[in-house]
Amino acid sequence: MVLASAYNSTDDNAWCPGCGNFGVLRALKQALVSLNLEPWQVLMVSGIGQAAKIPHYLKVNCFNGLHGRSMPAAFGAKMANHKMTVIAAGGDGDAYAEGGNHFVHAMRRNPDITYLVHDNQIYGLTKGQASPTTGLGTLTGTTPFGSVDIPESPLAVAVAMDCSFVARGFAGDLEHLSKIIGAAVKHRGFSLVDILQPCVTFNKVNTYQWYKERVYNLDEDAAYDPKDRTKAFTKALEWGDRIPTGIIYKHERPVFEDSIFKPADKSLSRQPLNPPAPLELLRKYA
Amino acid sequence: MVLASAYNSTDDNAWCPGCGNFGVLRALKQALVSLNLEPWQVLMVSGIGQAAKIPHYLKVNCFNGLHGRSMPAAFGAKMANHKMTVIAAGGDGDAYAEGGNHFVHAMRRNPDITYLVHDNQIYGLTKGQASPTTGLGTLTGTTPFGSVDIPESPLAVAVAMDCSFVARGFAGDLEHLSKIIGAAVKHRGFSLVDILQPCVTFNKVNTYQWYKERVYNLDEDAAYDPKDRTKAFTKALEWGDRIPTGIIYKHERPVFEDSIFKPADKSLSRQPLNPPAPLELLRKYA
Amino acid sequence: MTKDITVGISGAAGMGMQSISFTLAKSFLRAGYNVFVWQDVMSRIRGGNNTSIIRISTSPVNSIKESFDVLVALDLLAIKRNALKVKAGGFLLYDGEKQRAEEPKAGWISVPFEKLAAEAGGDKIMMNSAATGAVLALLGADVSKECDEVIAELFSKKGEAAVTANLRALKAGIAAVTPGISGRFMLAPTLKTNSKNKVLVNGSEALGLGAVSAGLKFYAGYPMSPATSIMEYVAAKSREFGIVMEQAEDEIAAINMAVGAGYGGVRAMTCTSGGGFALMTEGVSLAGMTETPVVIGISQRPGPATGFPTRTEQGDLNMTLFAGHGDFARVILAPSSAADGPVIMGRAFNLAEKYQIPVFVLSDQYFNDSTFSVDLNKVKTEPVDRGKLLLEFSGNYNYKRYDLSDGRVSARLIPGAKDQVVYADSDEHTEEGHITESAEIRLKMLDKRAGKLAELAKVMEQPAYYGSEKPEIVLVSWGSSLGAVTEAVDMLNVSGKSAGALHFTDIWPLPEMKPGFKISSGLKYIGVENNYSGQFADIFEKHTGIKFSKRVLRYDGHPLTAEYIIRGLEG
Amino acid sequence: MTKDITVGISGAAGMGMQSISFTLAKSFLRAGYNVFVWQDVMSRIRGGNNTSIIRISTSPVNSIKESFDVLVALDLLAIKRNALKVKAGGFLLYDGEKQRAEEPKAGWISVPFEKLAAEAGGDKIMMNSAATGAVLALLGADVSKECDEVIAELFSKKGEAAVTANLRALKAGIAAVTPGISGRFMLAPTLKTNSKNKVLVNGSEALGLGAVSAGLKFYAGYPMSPATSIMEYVAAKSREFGIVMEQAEDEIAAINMAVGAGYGGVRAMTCTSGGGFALMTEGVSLAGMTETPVVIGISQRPGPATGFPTRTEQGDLNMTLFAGHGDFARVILAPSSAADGPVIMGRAFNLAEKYQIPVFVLSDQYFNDSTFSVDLNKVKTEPVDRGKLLLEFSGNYNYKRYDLSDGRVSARLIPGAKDQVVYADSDEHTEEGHITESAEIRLKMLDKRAGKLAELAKVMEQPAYYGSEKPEIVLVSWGSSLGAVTEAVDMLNVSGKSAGALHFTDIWPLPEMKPGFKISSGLKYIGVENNYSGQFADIFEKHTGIKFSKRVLRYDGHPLTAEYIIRGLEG
Ligand SMILES: Cc1ncc(C[n+]2csc(CCOP(=O)(O)OP(=O)(O)O)c2C)c(N)n1
Ligand SMILES: Cc1ncc(C[n+]2csc(CCOP(=O)(O)OP(=O)(O)O)c2C)c(N)n1
Ligand code: SF4
Ligand code: SF4
Ligand SMILES: [Mg+2]
Ligand SMILES: [Mg+2]
Repeated sequence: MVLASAYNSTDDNAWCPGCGNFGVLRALKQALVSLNLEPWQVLMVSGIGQAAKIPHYLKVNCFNGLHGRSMPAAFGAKMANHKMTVIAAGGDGDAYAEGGNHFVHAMRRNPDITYLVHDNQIYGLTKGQASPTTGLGTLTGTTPFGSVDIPESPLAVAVAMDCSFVARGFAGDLEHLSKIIGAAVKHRGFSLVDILQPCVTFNKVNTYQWYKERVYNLDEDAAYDPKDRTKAFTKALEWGDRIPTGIIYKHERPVFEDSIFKPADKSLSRQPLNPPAPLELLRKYA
Repeated sequence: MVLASAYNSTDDNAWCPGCGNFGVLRALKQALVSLNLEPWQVLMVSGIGQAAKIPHYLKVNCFNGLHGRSMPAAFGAKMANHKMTVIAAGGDGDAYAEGGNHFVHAMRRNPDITYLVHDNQIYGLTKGQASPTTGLGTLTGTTPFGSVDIPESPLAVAVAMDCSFVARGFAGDLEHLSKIIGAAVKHRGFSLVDILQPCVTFNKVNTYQWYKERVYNLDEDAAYDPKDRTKAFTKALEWGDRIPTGIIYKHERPVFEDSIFKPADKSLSRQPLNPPAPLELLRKYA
Repeated sequence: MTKDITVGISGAAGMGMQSISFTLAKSFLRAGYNVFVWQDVMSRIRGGNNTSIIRISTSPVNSIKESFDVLVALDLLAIKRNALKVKAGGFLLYDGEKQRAEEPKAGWISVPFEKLAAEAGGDKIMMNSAATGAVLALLGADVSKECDEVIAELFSKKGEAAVTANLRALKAGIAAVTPGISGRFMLAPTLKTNSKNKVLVNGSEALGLGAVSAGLKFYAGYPMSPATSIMEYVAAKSREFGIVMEQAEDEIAAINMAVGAGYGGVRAMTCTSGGGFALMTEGVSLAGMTETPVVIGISQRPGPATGFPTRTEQGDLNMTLFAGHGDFARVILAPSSAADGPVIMGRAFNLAEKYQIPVFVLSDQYFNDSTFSVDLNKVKTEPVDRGKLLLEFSGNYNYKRYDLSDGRVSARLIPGAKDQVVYADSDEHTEEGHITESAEIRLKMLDKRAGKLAELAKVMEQPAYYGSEKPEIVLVSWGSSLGAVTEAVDMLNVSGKSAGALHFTDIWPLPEMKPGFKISSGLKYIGVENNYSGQFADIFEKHTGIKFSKRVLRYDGHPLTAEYIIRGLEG
Repeated sequence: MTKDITVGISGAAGMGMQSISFTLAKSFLRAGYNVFVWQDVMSRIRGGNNTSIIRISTSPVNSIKESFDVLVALDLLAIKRNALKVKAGGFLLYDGEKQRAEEPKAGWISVPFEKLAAEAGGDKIMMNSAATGAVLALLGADVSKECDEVIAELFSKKGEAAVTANLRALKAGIAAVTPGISGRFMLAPTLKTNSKNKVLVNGSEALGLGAVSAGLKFYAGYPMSPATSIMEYVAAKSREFGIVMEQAEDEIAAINMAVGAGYGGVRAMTCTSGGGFALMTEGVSLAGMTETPVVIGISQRPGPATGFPTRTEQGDLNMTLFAGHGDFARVILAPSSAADGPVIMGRAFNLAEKYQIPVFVLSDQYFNDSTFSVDLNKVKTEPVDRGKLLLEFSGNYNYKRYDLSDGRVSARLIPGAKDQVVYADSDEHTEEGHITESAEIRLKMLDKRAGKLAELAKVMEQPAYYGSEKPEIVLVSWGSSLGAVTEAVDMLNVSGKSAGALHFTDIWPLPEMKPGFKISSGLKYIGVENNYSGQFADIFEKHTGIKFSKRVLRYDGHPLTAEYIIRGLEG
């Protein structure tokens, strides 16, 4: 039995008091504990942003790389350590702007990686510019006359890419979020969890209150079948008075690692190198 | 009346005999002629690849930039010349791999640009590696044991991004393709035309024959309503025995330029600079 | 009587240190002093420890001092991290009722900021006005009229009540300092008329307004400290001056948009910091190959990778010089102070268009985030010169974008000209702009593009020389370090060591050097830079053949100061 | 009797020039000759004009000649573009029945390739075997047995009939050359035993197999000529040797994947060319900051931008040296010939892991696409040394990734070790790998990372010296130009000018130099490079203080040749 305290980090937390990121941190810890994983079995990869600092605030293996590049770094780290639980994390700018291309292509590969996107609909660390999910008309540092680019629905894109697990969480609902994260980690294949995460400093529109008035728990709707792609697409686009949280789309698809490793294989990083001799390879050119 | 010959280029054509690109070239010329546009009124921007050479083979203004970067270069050129007809072109690798992020964000902005993607499901210029649209299991230079990453449906992604005009053409059907391109150029807003374009040299799977056996003309189906987003999503995903060509999704959305320019405005590049004096700006800091 | 005072305002991010420093700086500026403010900040939105450092002087200042005459410590961490930086005889102002952790030392003065704010009838945040008042009291100078005005302007949008309450808090702060200590520093008086035509502007604003006044019409960028504020400046002005400003999805998009707009015929710019610029390097090469004018601002911060994101360094010069594959001409300019903004940006756009090349403006966090006193009478400007730009071209589809017949710069026709088309090409190309496989054309085109450098070297400006006419040592420096270096020269000359500073704002290509001072035997050259290896020193040595006898380098994230340079010369 | 013959095979892309050159090269190799093949190609899939240039010699050759003894022209354009390159006394073989445009000149021999192919019972493509035969006839040497074997191997997968028909076409081609001309060049005989242990391998294959034999376990890349073939080699071998190979969506993904895998604990590599590398530079900085081993292959081609995509240049050295923002240590190696593949790649991975840095392997189109004769007895190898790599670490969550207590390289624990976690961080960080704001730690960490360079300089290898013991001139060169430079030295020494070549494969950091020849007064140094400005020459001058009296530079997309160098020395 792993205790939650096993995950405690001594690193000084740099988030603003009241930030939604704290909810994500708590939910993630709870999910890892419920999965009975030890800190050393977990490898987190993150980008740059307020959200991307999260691995420092739990005790896990961590590659805190570049802004927007968590996906490829996570893929490389996973291929070297496919027996480990790999979780990537970052903000909405990190994931959908700078990292937009990697996000799309990670879904094509379907490695067994969970991606937590702390979606505060704003750039936090750089002090309040528009992100790809910022609502139309929003005033930000770079959109002083209101944002004119329509917000992306990452969930709809994920369904369009046939991502094998697509969910939305809310940082203000610890229990549900922790369940969603747990399910995402357990799911074999690429899992996206887009998390509504209030930024109390820079996003004065999408507040806790704003989200609370809108979110509902889709997982409680027994009639909803997350395997139906068309329905999932419609559900993914639902955004207004009602915003669904929970598992929007989920299905089984071949996992990237399975095209390479056999079930009994150790992680590559723990296998002996055993390279062929150069002469052996050269002799083929006689 | 503009004649097709007005568009003739003297530049030596570097495509393989029989390549689907010739069909695209012919259809594009025909569309421009039918729109009665003079060569100097048209500005093409392309990336790098076999497809991306197309502006050299007609006579138009042309910025032939970097692999994957036609979208941002086209955006910049359009903002400087919003009264011109701007068309971007490139291959499937150019558009959906190297340029994947720009593709997604161009749709958010919705500038009045038409994007022709010559989708041969392979990297032509670099001699036959997998592209984002290469079918599962295909043997290529980089997938000698069969491609394992699922092919992207660019049309589905475009619908998910609420792209204002989404169509598929086939290089083997000149008349239909030319109509589609014409409609795309006429449409105000961002238009994607993904064009099935046989690569006779490197793609031995998706041949003229293969496509011909599968494509059908959706535009002839009076019952199909391209404004219905959910239906469009399903249609965009149709790929197998039957492959729809024609306009998959189309609707009106605010166009980026309209947030900046008034209808009477000349193109920025043709307005006098008239910058404010530095002292005028500095005095505000007294 | 003191002529030069340094005040630190320290506290957690979000506490409002910048509003205190702004109020103080503006008040003293209007009273006729010279002021300079630097922000020493952590990468945090709330919490941590940030310090605004304000220097107030009777003579011009463009750099900071390392220690404080007065420190306002708004929380315990501020005391912990900064108390030792207070000079002997200096004061630390803190709210003893709230920050009780330590035994107060000599010079620590408790002022109950929070209580004063509450009494003034405002909420906690008004403690900033109380703190401002306490500082005013210590500095003795009569700037209360100016300060009242500044506070009134600052809070006017929050309503009359806010103004009155803040003014009350200000007075309470002034009164809270006991008479014996009050006025202790007694700043030497200046003439208020000195303030005529003086403004307070930070480096980012100076670059932003420089660009706007140079005719910027297209800006695309991606947020990155310390460059974001340039973009936000341009965004705010975009409607008024008809500029298209768009936040790109990434830096690659930003540079390609700007190059597209440059091809399209407008003055285009993008700004970023080192990490973002790394992503732009292919785009730089594109501008080089297509001969497209574009201005790229690089606001440096310490690397590698994410590095020390809110600190300063001049560490990206080598990368800027060699960014992009292949050989082509480029220009690098580095402003020395905010006053340079208009002329540097004006020249950047002119050089970009006249030579059809990418031009870099290299600043840094110290420059961008510092607030300078700028004398409007001394601001140089540069008239717009768009070079060989054409809107029409006679004939019928006969224009050649890369015509080789008229030197290295071909006439640049803007697309949309009747009966002409304009081909720009990232492949090696013919005069018409079509892809070529000819080795012969390749040679000519490469000579054309790269050969512009020699022509540019003739129009680059001489370094500024400051100091002794017959120096024993010459400090060689560039960009934002001018203030610190000239101050070091003054200190050296005062101490009897004959010194001068040769300071560069035109970094690449270097002009043929006309030193501006008498070269004597035994003259020593010292490279002074805010980076690890002395990147400019390497370029200078190669260009001039002169070897530095020493390099004074700083790379701990802090800016160069006169004290640091003097220590470095001694050490 | 001729000892050194150059044969050009020219035609449109898709006509099969490479299969002719392959057959010839392999046949002569097996017969005991040294062979070298370079591909001079356009950026086309079909059409245009490409030439395979084969050199056959009794002594070792690693470079090409500029003119041909024999040219096989498979179409009209091939004649047009190459006829003038045929030496006086040389021959041009063409199919006069098909290519009738010009009046044949002296030395033009019509061989009806297509007809011979048809008669041999095959389809048109068999004209390649007929052409091969015609060349064999001219060269006189008895290699027909070897050639039969090679053809049999080549066509065996197409079935017995294809083999027989091709052999028939070959014989017909031999017979078609009239006796008086046949054997005109009469290549000097060699011993077939010379061919023992000799293989024919191109540069890309050499790098690919070098990496695989060094224990490569992860490769990510994005196609870009001339680097794509390295990726395709690794892909083909991935199953057999348990390598994860993935085509990335772009170069940024590729480098970040490789760095992620390097952190993850396996030997990881990515390869690209200049334009793709420009996109990787931020990732390079990431490797520098996180101290992650990674090997980056850069196969240069002429820039800027898309440039001259299928041609050659050594123009990306500066970019490689300064790629990425901030200061950190890196290594640059540049192989001289395919025989270097294993040792260079072995050293690259060892240095990357021992010093926990990015290591670059800089080649070029000339290197990657050329086929070298490699003597297996002379192939050096390098045993695997993974440096301070740990799989376990005793204690309980007490491991520090950036421990400062043991010099500049900290022990590198691989994630997944029981009761330990490994933090790698792109921000400035503490020993534990957490984000820090401390200037003091910043200084220590930067000294740690950048200071590795001085340690590396001690282990870098001396340049190879070739030529006169007491030279009057020394050619200084690097990487792929070894063959051309040593040949130039031979030519100079034969002509009575005492010359030597100082050739570098270890490019950065440069080792302390032990020249390997006697330095005489009046000794002249000449920089020889395949680029516009002499990028290595600059580095060499700075490092050694030696000034070049001349730089022989080539930047028209063609490789350096001995003739070009000699002309350059004279000009
Ligand atoms: C290449 C690069 N570009 C830009 C930045 C600056 N930057 C750091 S975080 C960030 C965006 C932060 O927004 P988001 O990803 O939504 O994270 P949040 O802070 O909101 O959690 C940016 C633009 C960077 N570090 N690197
Ligand atoms: C940054 C960069 N990476 C890679 C390349 C090499 N490259 C040129 S075209 C191309 C892909 C071609 O495929 P596609 O875009 O589908 O066009 P096609 O040739 O099939 O029409 C690649 C990888 C490049 N020019 N620039
Ligand atoms: S800025 Fe916003 S997202 Fe960042 S820590 Fe503060 S509240 Fe959270
Ligand atoms: S390689 Fe394929 S896509 Fe390219 S020109 Fe040839 S047939 Fe067309
Ligand atoms: Mg965010
Ligand atoms: Mg393609």
